[in-house]
Amino acid sequence: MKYAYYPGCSLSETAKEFDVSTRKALARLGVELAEIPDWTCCGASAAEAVSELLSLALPGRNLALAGRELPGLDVLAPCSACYLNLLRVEKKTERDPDARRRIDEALSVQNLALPGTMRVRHLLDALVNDVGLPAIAEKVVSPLEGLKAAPYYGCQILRPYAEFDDPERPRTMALVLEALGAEPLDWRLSATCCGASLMASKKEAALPLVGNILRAARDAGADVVATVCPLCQMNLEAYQSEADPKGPVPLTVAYLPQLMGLAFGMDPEEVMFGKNMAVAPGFLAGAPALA
Amino acid sequence: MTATYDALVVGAGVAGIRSALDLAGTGQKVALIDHSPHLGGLLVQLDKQFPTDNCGMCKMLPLTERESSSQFCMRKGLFHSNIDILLSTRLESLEGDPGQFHAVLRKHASFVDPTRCIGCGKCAEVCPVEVKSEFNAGLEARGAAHLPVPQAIPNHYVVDLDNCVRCWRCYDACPTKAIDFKFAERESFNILVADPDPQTTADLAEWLKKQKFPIEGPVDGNSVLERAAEGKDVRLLILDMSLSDVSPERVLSRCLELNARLPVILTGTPEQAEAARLLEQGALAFVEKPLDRAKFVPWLDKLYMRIVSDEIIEIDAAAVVLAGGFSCYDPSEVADVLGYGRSPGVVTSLELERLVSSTGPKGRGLLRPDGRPARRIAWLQCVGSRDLKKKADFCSSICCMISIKEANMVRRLTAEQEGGPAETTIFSMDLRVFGKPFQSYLDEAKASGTRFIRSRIHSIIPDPADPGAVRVEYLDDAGVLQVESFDLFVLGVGARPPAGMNELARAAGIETNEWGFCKTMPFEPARTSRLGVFAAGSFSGPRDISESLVMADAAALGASRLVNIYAPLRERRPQPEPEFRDVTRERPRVFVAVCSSCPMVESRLDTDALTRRLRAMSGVTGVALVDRACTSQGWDRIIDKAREVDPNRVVIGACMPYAYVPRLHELGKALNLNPALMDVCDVATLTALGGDDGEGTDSEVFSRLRMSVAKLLGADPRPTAQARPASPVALVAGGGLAGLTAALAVADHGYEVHLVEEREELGGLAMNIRRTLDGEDPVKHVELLIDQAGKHPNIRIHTDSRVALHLGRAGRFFSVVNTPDGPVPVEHGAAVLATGGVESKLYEWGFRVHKNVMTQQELEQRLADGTVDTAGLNAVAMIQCWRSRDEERNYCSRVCCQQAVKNVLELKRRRPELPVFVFYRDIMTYGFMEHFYTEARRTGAQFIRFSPDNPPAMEHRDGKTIVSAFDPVLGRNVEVHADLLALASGIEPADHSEIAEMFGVEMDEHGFLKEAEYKWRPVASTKYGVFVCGLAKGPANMEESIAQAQAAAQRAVRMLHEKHLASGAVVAEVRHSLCSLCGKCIEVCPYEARRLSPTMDKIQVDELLCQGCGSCAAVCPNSATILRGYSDRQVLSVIDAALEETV
Amino acid sequence: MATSVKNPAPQDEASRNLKAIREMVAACMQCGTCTASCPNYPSMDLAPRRLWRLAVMGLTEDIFASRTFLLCSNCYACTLRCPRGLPLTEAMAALKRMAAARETKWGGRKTQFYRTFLDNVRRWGRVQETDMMMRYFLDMKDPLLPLRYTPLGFRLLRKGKIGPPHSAQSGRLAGLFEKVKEMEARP
Amino acid sequence: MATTSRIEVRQNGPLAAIREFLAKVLADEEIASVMAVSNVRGAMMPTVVTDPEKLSAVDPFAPAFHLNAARQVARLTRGEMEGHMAAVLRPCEIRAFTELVKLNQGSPHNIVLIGVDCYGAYASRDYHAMTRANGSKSPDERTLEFMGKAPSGGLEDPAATPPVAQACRVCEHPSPEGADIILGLFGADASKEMWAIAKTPTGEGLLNRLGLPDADSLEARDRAVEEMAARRLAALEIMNAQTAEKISTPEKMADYLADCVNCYNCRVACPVCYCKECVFVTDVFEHEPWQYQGWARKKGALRVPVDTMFYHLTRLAHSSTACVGCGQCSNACPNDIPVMEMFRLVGGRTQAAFGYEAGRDPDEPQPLSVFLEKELAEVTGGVD
Repeated sequence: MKYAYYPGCSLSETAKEFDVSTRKALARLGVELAEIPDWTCCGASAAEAVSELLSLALPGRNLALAGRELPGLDVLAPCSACYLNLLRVEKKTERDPDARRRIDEALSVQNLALPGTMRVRHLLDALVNDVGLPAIAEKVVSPLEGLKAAPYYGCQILRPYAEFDDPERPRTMALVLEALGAEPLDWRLSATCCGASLMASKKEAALPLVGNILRAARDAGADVVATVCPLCQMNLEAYQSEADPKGPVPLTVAYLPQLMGLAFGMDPEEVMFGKNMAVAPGFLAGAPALA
Repeated sequence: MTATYDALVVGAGVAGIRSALDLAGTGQKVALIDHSPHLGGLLVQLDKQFPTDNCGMCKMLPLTERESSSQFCMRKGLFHSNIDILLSTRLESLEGDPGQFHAVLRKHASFVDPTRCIGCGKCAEVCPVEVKSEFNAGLEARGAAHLPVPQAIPNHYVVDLDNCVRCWRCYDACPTKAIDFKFAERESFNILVADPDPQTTADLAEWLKKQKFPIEGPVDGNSVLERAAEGKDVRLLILDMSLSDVSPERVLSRCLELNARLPVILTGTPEQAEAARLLEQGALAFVEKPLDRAKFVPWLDKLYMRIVSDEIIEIDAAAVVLAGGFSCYDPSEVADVLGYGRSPGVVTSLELERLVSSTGPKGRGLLRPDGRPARRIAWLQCVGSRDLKKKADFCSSICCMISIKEANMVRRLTAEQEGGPAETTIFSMDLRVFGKPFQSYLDEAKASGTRFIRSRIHSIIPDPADPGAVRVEYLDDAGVLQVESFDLFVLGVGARPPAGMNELARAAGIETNEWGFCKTMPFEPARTSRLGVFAAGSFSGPRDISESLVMADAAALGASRLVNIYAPLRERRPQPEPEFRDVTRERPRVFVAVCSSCPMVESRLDTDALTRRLRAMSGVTGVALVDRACTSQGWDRIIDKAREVDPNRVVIGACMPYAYVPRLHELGKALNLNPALMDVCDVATLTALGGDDGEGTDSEVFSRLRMSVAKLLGADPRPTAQARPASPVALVAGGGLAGLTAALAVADHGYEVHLVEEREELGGLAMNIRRTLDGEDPVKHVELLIDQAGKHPNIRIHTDSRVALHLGRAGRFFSVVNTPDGPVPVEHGAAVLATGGVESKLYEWGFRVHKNVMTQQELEQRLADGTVDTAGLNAVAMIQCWRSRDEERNYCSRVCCQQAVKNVLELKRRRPELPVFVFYRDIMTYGFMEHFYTEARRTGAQFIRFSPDNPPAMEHRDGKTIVSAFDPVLGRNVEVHADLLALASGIEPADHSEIAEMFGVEMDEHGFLKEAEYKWRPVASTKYGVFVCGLAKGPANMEESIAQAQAAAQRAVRMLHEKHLASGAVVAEVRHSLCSLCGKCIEVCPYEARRLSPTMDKIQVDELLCQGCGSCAAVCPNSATILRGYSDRQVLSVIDAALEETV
Repeated sequence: MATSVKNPAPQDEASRNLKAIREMVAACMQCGTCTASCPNYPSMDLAPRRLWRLAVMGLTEDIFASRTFLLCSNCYACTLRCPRGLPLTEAMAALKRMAAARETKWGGRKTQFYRTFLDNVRRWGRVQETDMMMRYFLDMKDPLLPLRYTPLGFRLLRKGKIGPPHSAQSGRLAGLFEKVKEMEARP
Repeated sequence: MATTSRIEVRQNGPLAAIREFLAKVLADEEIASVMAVSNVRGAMMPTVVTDPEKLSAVDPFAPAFHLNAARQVARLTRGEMEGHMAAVLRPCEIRAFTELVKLNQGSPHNIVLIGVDCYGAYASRDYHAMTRANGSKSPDERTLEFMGKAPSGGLEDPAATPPVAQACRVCEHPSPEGADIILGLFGADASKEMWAIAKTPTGEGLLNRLGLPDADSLEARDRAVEEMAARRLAALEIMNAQTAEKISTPEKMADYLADCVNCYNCRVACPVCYCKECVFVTDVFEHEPWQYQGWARKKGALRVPVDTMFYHLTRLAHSSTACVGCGQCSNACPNDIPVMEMFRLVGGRTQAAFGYEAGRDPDEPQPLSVFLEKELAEVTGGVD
């Protein structure tokens, strides 16, 4: 199993732990990741707000690179925004030949062109549908027993393209958590917005959203909120005291592959728990698997 | 053997029943089938209907055959000598042409012998299976052995094999051995295994040892072929794909050639892909190898039971009516956020109907999931309707009214609770109350306290503060986000094509439309894409009961027209009217025949003592025990014994009175005795119910038989009077679309029709319409009708004429038509009033003062004839509901929104950038017209909602009209400077006062001709024998008018068909010498069959209208009014007989 | 907001530019599902339903006077739930683009974040978050703004999550940005 | 109604005054006849008077009540009539007539109802005993004597010799509210004056034409009516309680009716039993000999006549909603069965169940002729 890997900007800077844990967890599952050489920013949510063509050309460049350098491989993106931007190119060009023509024209300045077929995958999609739950369970050496994990999916891996999960009531991450031996919680805000980049541009609008999510997770009895998006992770871990000042202790927020690493018997430092900004005291010592 | 029918009706819901009754009523033999094990379709689950808030299905009783069925509740069943009912039966294929269809039906076995089942319920008690009860909408569990609906008559348990776990407990528990799983026949069910691998045969032999199936094999392909050719008895062939000497394909095709019904099971590895092809060629199933014993054995055993128990029935029919109904959208089938299936407080509208029903799930009722009373109940409209995401760019038409009705039901049910009725809230976008009485129904609901909120709730979540409740957020009209909690949230689920629609469409060879409903032809709303196959009810689109029945009548008319054309091809023997001897002067001689084969009779009844006691009864001259009375031999024995006794009264004690009643006619013929002097008494149920030890059974049975004897002793032996046949002529008043359609339809049945039109030209209002929303040309259609009517040998057209005199009663009317050539007298049996309506023209808002103001219809015409040039326009405004749905005309004109959408699309087609503004209250694009509304929105036309208390204001300045109105979405006023203003003026009734008085029919509060009953008798006027259709009855679009006209024609044909205008045997009569003329009986008669004579000295009963319900007899203090067949003496002596055995 | 709208959908240039957006949302039936689904509705000055109504009516100035569309966090909840299947999140993005274009032309800082972000991308090839935020604060010309993010900055620094820009892909995208600009300038 | 006139009583006493008043009525151009109780051959019977001379025998205040004249009034008004008839009636007669009108048995159109303030009357048996014992008194004297005693309420004491009939003792409707004109006695000094009170436009028209002097305040009468009604209601409650106990089970009821001989007098006397022919005398109850034998066999001993209980129950079913409590049933019973008591109890309860009161309002439909969805909630549990 091999993918063209697109880590995206966040994973190479503020979310290094996501990148590292993803690589390690997938390696343990026998999945090979070939990083797209010379990849550049996908435009995040900003490009779309400035130029439509740019919002397609930026991710298009990366797909073109993948197509040229790593032909035939599905492109795997762990970050939600990157995933959606790349996927949008795949979807738009499928039904709109004019869009493809325009992207190709823009890319032509770098002597690049979109490959004939593209297949963009998200980490969760790959885990559940390619690797499969039994294979994950098989690698578990320290089951996360008794760990109440609130899966948090965010938005853009679910919507607008419902590729691999229910856009309102997703369940794939819960399945993975279950395979890790944890107890996934069925809580109502697992797919609601965390405010995304509004946290940077309109903080006062985003904070209540984060507060709601944290409270709901706590109310559901979560020991940890599991994420698959650097922006979600950042919003949920870095603003806890501002968004939910009444929250008693930090609520642990961790990337799913970090939890996978723990269940696979890796040392917390191996999956860079040191970089997490919200880890409840004793979290890593609490559950047997985390001891 | 192939049975021959005139028509096959598929679907026995209310529309199918109606079509079947229509056809049966005109003497046609009908096969009525339904895939479910009960009659009545969805309606068995609904107790009350809008807008009357009661059931009212009994209003259709006049269509049944009352003499032979003593039927009193249409929800309980259907009995008609011309209708054969086949339940659990599906249409498999339909070959042939109109007039000569050949249908193959598959009747799924219920495994319960209805002649033996006594409804004791023991099978259901012991059944370990728990599956969702269909009847209670999944709110309750049922066993595999279960009673499909509680109220049917006859009502037998059935075994649902698909869910059966083969424990056979029901078989053991059945006291009458009514359940038959064909255990004994297994030994002769030869299974031939053609598999080169000998292990397969060995395995099967081992696995199926217990079942004792004879297994033979392994055999090679050639020997299979040999055996098939020899006609050896092989009941099932297991054919492995690896067969090598002959290809499996060849084996299969050859075997099926020799025996088309041979069940062949393919086995093989999953990779053997050619299996799929063989399945298409007629193999029954493909089973993957290696065979899994735990799965294969039960599967094969069930397959065996199906093979030997299911019936294939082949029938010939001249025409087919499809009445497959619709199914309710399942909100759990797609990912959804409405909490359905997650929050128990979220239910569908169908589930709510069950929750408030007295036969609803036990222990539920109107409670919150936590058991507290539900005090705050909300409905959400458009769940699965008007939703492109759910592939439903249509409006389900009925849900708004259903929710209002349910709110009424809830309020009534909770009225006595502390704090008064529960709070009811309906969330909707447009409230589609487009039926004639619907607006006032809505007004009443508002007045009674139901809240209506314009919002489409997007998600329903558990209330964090109150775990038993759910919470919603919505935007109110001011754009403010509101948060509210409810105890129950009802999803007003939309309509979907019926389950199994694709299979049915394929079997019937019909096309479906974009949304999966049956496709119908322009201007022929009941015609499907296949000639001779008609669509009734909601099969071609969601409709309420009233319109479904109209469509059922129209479909029946189409079918009967066809049958009529092909009638000469078929042998049709008119049944001679039997005449019975007059036994008035004879002393009563009662013959009692008791069937001794009823399952429990022998074990529980002392038959000798019974015979003795019966013989001792005064008036009883003969008693006989008859073996198996239900068989024809048994029946012959009854006749023989009766001949010996020569009785003038006959009592038959057996099971299933309803099954025997029709046979009494036979007996009547054999004994030359009026069947009214015979009675069937159910002794089977009594014997079964008499407790485990049969204690008291003897006296119960005796008492019951004694009651029957007493009843017959008191029966009035006078023969019923014979009446004259109906005049085979119809008078149709009104020569517009509806009148022409009705006239042609009646005339095609061979009856003479007088078509009377006031104006000099035929055609009516439809001639003003240039194009329908679907793009059809109405004028061409109407011109065709005019041409056909002109050439029709049975139609006499009187234009420039009026009906000047109308006398008589149903079947025998006499009218005079004043024509330019002088008066023409017409004796006719029925009349159809299609006197039309008018586009209302009210001279306000600048209409007729400013030349840029016109009605929508004028706009359409002027766009067509070029007098409005779109190039010169800068903006167009339209105002809907101009004088509709207000105090003065409190009904929706229903066509105006369609008209507006049509004009918007036309304007936008010509000039896409032209600003068009539509001011509206609710857009009433019900049904598939919603699609055009979506289109109109898409063109960029702006729809601005106004509320009736703040209507748009208007001002005329410099040749422009300035319309201003408050836009609730924007929260401010919008001012439109329009070059052209189109007003949706609505439909008004023509002046019907003269025609109403002449024909003695009533007008409703709006001035339209009133229906006898809006829901159940939608084209009958308040006078029997006079029918109404088209705009005369209320606003309708062309398709609807056509359907109504055909329905009215159907009713008229049925009336004209009457060979004798006799009424049922059970009708009321007045003994004038006793009558004090107090008039109480007139007031209580629900069928308006009674009146004071014009000379004021007699109460008269219209025997055709009288349904024998007995209300009059109950209210009459001194039995001056009596019910024929139920005299006081008779009833008193029956009571007496019943009490005889008590202390 | 003005009390009355005269002649909705005027034929001026600005509203012509809205044409694409109008077409996207034309089939709207004002059911309000979008607003009720929007997580950021409480912070918005105009309900999305009303925003679409303004768009349909071509009331450009009202739209751009509001910050509703800037508060769209691209969660796609409205797009998912709209019973008419309208691409509402895309329409929001289109409004953001229009606003950005207007601000480039006439000034304004509402869309500054997006522009700063992309500028960062153009410069570095991959986003350099420290650099990007610093520039954003500068561009916003709001002395208090950085203070709101200072604690976070320290924490990020402490966790080693931010650092000086990497320059490996620096300038890699300049040509692409130019080309896109050129293509978009075509009539 | 505005018009209240004074009928002056001069030395010839109230009877002369009322005869004079009726003479004026009869003289009115619209009035063709006067119906009132007269002394006919020594008996007090309703008469239709057209000759003013004959008014000398009229005595609407006589304490005799041999029949409820509602049936006769109904018969007289059913169909075409020449001119109007003024009928002087007791309150219970007017109320019974109202019921009969609802049943299409009579017409209110050509009749002027003159109701008398009713102190009640003696049971026929008592009245006859009194006349026999006191033969020397003239009928007028007896009436005047009664009018003297009655206002105190003393005649309502069961110990009085004799008291007024039981039905009158529990009659809560002494004032003829349904009349066009009330002949007011209550609270008046009958030796000085009486009142004629118009209650309807018809009554007012007639009264105005009679040219009588206006009356002063009617306060005294209102007070008297109130007191009487209260007194009688109290008596009614006691009577109902006693009756309820007596017929609380079928067994007890059979005892109650044990003396009934199926003479059906009560039915004949009942003003609201309006059937042309009672079902109990039709073929319905012509039983066959073998039926009697069968019943006898079953019970061992069969009381004949049969159907006694059935008869009374049927009459309760048919007539209790229309019962006005006039007491003629008891008056007619040869064996002193307290039929009235039973009807007042059952009738009171059935009427209350439907919110109905017999004779109260001509426009109030009879309970069984209308169907209200929510009625009898206590029976249906409020669920239909």
